[in-house]
Amino acid sequence: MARKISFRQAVNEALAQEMTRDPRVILMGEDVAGGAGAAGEHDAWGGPLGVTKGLYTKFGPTRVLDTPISESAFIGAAIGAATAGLRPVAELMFVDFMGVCFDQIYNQAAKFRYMFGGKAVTPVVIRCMIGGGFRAAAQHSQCLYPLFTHIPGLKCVIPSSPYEAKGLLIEAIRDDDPVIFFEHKLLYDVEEEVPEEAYTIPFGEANVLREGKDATVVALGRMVSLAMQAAQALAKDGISCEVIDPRTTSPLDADTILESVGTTGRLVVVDESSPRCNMATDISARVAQDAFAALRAPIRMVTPPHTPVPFSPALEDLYLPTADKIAAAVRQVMGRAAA
Amino acid sequence: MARKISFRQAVNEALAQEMTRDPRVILMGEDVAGGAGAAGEHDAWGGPLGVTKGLYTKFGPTRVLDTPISESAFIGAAIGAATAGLRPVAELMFVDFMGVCFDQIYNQAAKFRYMFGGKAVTPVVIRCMIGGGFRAAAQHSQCLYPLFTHIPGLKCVIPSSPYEAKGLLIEAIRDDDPVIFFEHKLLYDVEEEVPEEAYTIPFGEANVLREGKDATVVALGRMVSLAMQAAQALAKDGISCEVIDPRTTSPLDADTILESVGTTGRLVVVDESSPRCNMATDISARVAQDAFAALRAPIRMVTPPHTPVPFSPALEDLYLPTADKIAAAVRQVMGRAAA
Amino acid sequence: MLQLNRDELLQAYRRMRTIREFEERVHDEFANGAIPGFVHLYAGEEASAVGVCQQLREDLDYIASTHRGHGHCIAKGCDVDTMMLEIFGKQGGLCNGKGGSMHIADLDKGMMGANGIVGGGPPLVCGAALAAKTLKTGGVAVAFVGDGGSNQGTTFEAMNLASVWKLPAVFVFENNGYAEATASSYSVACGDIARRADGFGMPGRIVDGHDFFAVYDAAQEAIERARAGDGPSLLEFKLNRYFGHFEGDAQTYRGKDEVAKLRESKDCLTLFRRRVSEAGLLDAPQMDAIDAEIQALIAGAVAGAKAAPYPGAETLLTDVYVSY
Amino acid sequence: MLQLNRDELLQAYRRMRTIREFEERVHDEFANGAIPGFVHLYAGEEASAVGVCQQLREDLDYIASTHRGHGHCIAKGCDVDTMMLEIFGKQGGLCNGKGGSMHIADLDKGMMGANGIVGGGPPLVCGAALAAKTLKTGGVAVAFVGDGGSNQGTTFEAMNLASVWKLPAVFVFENNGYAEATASSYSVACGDIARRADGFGMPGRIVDGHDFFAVYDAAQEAIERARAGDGPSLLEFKLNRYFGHFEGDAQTYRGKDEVAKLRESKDCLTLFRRRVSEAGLLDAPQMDAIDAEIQALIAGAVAGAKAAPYPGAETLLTDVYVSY
Ligand SMILES: Cc1ncc(C[n+]2csc(CCOP(=O)(O)OP(=O)(O)O)c2C)c(N)n1
Ligand SMILES: Cc1ncc(C[n+]2csc(CCOP(=O)(O)OP(=O)(O)O)c2C)c(N)n1
Ligand SMILES: [Mg+2]
Ligand SMILES: [Mg+2]
Repeated sequence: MARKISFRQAVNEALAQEMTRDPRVILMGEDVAGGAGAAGEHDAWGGPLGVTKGLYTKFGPTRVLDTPISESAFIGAAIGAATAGLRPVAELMFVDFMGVCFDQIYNQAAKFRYMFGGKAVTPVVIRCMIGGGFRAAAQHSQCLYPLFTHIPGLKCVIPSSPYEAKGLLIEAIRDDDPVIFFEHKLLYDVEEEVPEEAYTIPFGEANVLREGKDATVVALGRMVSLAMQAAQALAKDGISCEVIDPRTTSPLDADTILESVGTTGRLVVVDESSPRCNMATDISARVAQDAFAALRAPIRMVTPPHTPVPFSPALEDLYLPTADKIAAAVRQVMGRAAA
Repeated sequence: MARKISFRQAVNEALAQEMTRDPRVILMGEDVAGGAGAAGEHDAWGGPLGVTKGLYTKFGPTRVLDTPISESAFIGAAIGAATAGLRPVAELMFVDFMGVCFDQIYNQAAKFRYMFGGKAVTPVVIRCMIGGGFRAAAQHSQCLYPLFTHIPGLKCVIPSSPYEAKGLLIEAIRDDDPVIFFEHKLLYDVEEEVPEEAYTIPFGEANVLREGKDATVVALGRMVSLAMQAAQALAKDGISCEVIDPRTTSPLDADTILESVGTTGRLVVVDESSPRCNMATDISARVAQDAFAALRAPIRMVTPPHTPVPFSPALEDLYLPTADKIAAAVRQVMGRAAA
Repeated sequence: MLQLNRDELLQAYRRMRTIREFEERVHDEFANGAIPGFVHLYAGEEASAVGVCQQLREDLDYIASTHRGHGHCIAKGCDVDTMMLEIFGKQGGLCNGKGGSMHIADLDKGMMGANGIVGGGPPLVCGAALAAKTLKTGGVAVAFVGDGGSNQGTTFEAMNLASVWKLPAVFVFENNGYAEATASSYSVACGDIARRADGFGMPGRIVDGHDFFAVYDAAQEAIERARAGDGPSLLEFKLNRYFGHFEGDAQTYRGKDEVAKLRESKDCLTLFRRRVSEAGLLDAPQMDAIDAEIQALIAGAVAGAKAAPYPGAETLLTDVYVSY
Repeated sequence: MLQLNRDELLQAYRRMRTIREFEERVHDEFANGAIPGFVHLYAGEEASAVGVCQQLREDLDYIASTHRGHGHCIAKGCDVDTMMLEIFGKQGGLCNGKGGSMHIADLDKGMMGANGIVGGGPPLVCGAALAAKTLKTGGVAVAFVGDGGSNQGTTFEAMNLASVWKLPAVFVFENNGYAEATASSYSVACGDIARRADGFGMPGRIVDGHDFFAVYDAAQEAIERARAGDGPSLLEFKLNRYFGHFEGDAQTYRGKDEVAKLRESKDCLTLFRRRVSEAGLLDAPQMDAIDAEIQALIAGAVAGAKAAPYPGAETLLTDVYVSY
């Protein structure tokens, strides 16, 4: 049965259902319960934004483990435990913190299987928050998924809605490879209909949210809803957009994008991450290589500028992509001046 | 006066000349001297491949500092010292080790100036080795410069020859921003004519090594000489390549590339880094956005496959781009079957 | 206590009071919705920042702070008006609105920044100390770290490096009992952080962090040791924070009335007042006058911040590199 | 010594000799140009790997190794033929030629891999220990770390985490005096690594790492403690490496005749032979026979590796993910 729940609840529910199904699934991270060793309530936090709240009460201290602020140790422990029979879900909190533990992710987890000649299985999920708009400034607002997507051996998942979050997270937990799961912090309060029962959304299958014939708009994470807004606005001007959410950047469902561009002949890629070597370039380049013949206009990338994320709300609003900027880019590839 | 010296000597000479010129330039890293606390020779190593050998003897222990294996601490110390009046050159050894200290680079050094409203100056250079072909396997053969290029606030330099290495390293040391300097380990023994006196090569100015009218080949680091080999081979078939070495990926001299494609109408990008979200995609996407009208054929990217770097020589040889693969890509964009 | 003259005592009191008042007002303004983002308040811990920084020179000595950085800023001499502008994200802020609370910094005052990364500061402090040593400035550098930050690899590494290089550095651990909602009794396996000093070849001391004078004395010893070229020290201050981890934290992990009791029995300002009064060094009216003065100062800072414009759009793209 | 029976003593000797012979032959073959890449040899340190691993179960207990991993592999029961194939980069190698010396691993034997990253192993060991604890397998996990690796933040963090979670883990520091060319007396600020144990809430011991029996006893205590659920321990073995940091290292940082003297006076195999002979537990001919047998074994492994083909081109693209 479907009922409306928030993105936050969807993540929580996915975790709870998988932990119930499989005793090898454990959770760890800083304050994923919250209150370890303290005088008051344990399970006080559920992470800084309350996403895992209640799971400690449900599953107890052997399944939900608070950690010291030692990301290398506990992310590495999740990885090591995955090679030794558990299926840990580790929370890195903000993706911005990857810099203190990246080695365990890209040199260890990502490479075990290859380096060991196919003999390792590392079913670990690393959850983290991404994105701007929270006025959280330069070290708590980054996306950084291009850095993970770059690394062979990792899978990268960017859910764009509550429904997507639940299905993709359950898939991630059941997947036998290391998966990085990027949750946009501005999506947590978004609600939509989500089935109560467990379900999975396969990796590497893009979601075509809207079919269209004039231009293909590929967007990730929170950008998907902005792309949909833009598409609606453009429809009023008679421009028909196909909106595609790749869901996973690694593996990437290039086929769906290439096919779409094959029809529309025009591509706009929307990516909230910094503009250099990001997913916008990745997808654009792929299309320029493999669907060139179909292209009827320059590809356009809608991204923030090449700057750190500013704190001031006035500046951050300018920094982030918006539906208007997306619509303007589509008009541009359509050869129409800004409306 | 120019004489032939190796890439290794060129780096050493650049360091020595800058350290002589400016007492604020110091060197630090694991075994950049080599032998600290040991019974035998100090200055025993000069790094694992002997690049800094002799500098300890020349400049003494206050200018050349061996460190414990604590990359976060000493890379961070170099960064902190840069904000406090020194101009440190820190050696990370293999770029593959960035995972244990990346935070200091991308969250601290790269962002200080922006976060602090323009009040910080962080003149630090981080040297590291990149690249495959050394049979050094998955954790000592990566390129990873796309990860640094992604980060606003960093400058990224990839010298392709001894001449380039000396001029770009001196520029890096004199630059007031954090600079990551990527040395391909297979280039160290390459020799060419290099002026004895100090000189600089500005950042963000691509080097056009060869002019041509049929196709533009952009290549980085060790790939530049392979691209030149390919261009020579292709010339015999009557295909005229323009070969461009961007020298720095951040800032990127997009203009030179766009102009060249404006003439040739065809682009091949050669990048030794893993294929997703890398420089090949970055440059290709830029061209597909800003020089689309000129493009007469699909862009082609020549990169390794999306796998970790294998150890076995047989596999590593297959993994790496070669002059043949580059030539084949050019033939492809020329619409000619493989010769 | 006896070593401080009247002016110094007044300055210490003034700075502690400034921090307290600053934080109480930021707390209110956050609750009002006037301040965006993540804000971590320092109220309750004032004796640490002031007891240490009062012995540092603005022009020579460096500190690196944490996410909980307002107090360290004020103690190191930063201007409260521009600080408040920064926290509001306004033009003319200490970082022109680009950093905010978590990245507030003032290199001109030797304040290397609050830090959004737990454990981000200690390596940087090694660098500032190395610069002082190499350039023979006579300066020292102090890392402020939390109990939670004491478990970060960067912190451990920095302590070892500081010892190996015999740097003029001090590692101050502000153990306020919690990292977010996690008790330090859980996360610091050895109990007292100071027990780690020996493993990094430096002396370590545990100090009552509510007691300005105890902090002052311990810091003096460590700073003098550093200045003399004898290497780094570790100080662990046991103290408490009065507000939540960040603004908005419901603090259900804390014991019932925990904070109320602390405010009552473990207030560094109350303790300071009592001590200097009993010793006849300062009298209450003097200090009350400072309180009033500071209240007006901070009220002015808040009013100024509220009235100020946001930074101009053109600043979005500046300060990325030295050239633009 | 008395607690080991004859078979166990023979096994210990056999494994130590296997490591020594393996490494001496790899040294030669590297010099001949038959082995590519970076190769770090374990000769001289055999008592550590074997003294510890002899008390571990292949099917249950885990170890994580370092770049200097051949000895740990052999001690944990890996097959020397497939190891040699791996080091030569040949088909059928333990990792099918994809890992090489620096990534040699055998999860089926609980060997989590050599590691190209100094400090890469300790966090992984926390994970294996956590799995054992959570799944109640009764297993333990051992991290081998060098003196250089003792200064890596990941190592410190892992020790603290292991204590916080009371994991069945042991941290073995193989202090061979050098990290590359840097002496541990320089890089470990506190002198002995074991002095750090207290700061992580665990017991620590210093042991003569050339003495198999001392290693065995210390490891037994730590492993039993771990298995009993009493948490992690730290062991520091003082020992020496006979070859350079990696093959090709000229070792000018070492004292004159340093290695020759060590081979003479600090050879764990010689020591072992003397001890068991003096105690009348094994006699020289028995051990000589093992030596001869092992020599043949390793010669066969080398010959096999030389003759073997390289992995097929199709394997370049496999083993990236479980699905391909
Ligand atoms: C590397 C990193 N991990 C986690 C966080 C999230 N975080 C911010 S503050 C904090 C707690 C810090 O506790 P402590 O060091 O004791 O400082 P306090 O807040 O008590 O002043 C955490 C976990 C972070 N900012 N950086
Ligand atoms: C993170 C990281 N930093 C540096 C290196 C380069 N490196 C490889 S081995 C080594 C020395 C290790 O010394 P130690 O831990 O004492 O082990 P030993 O070689 O003596 O066995 C160094 C610096 C590395 N592989 N990884
Ligand atoms: Mg705290
Ligand atoms: Mg060593």
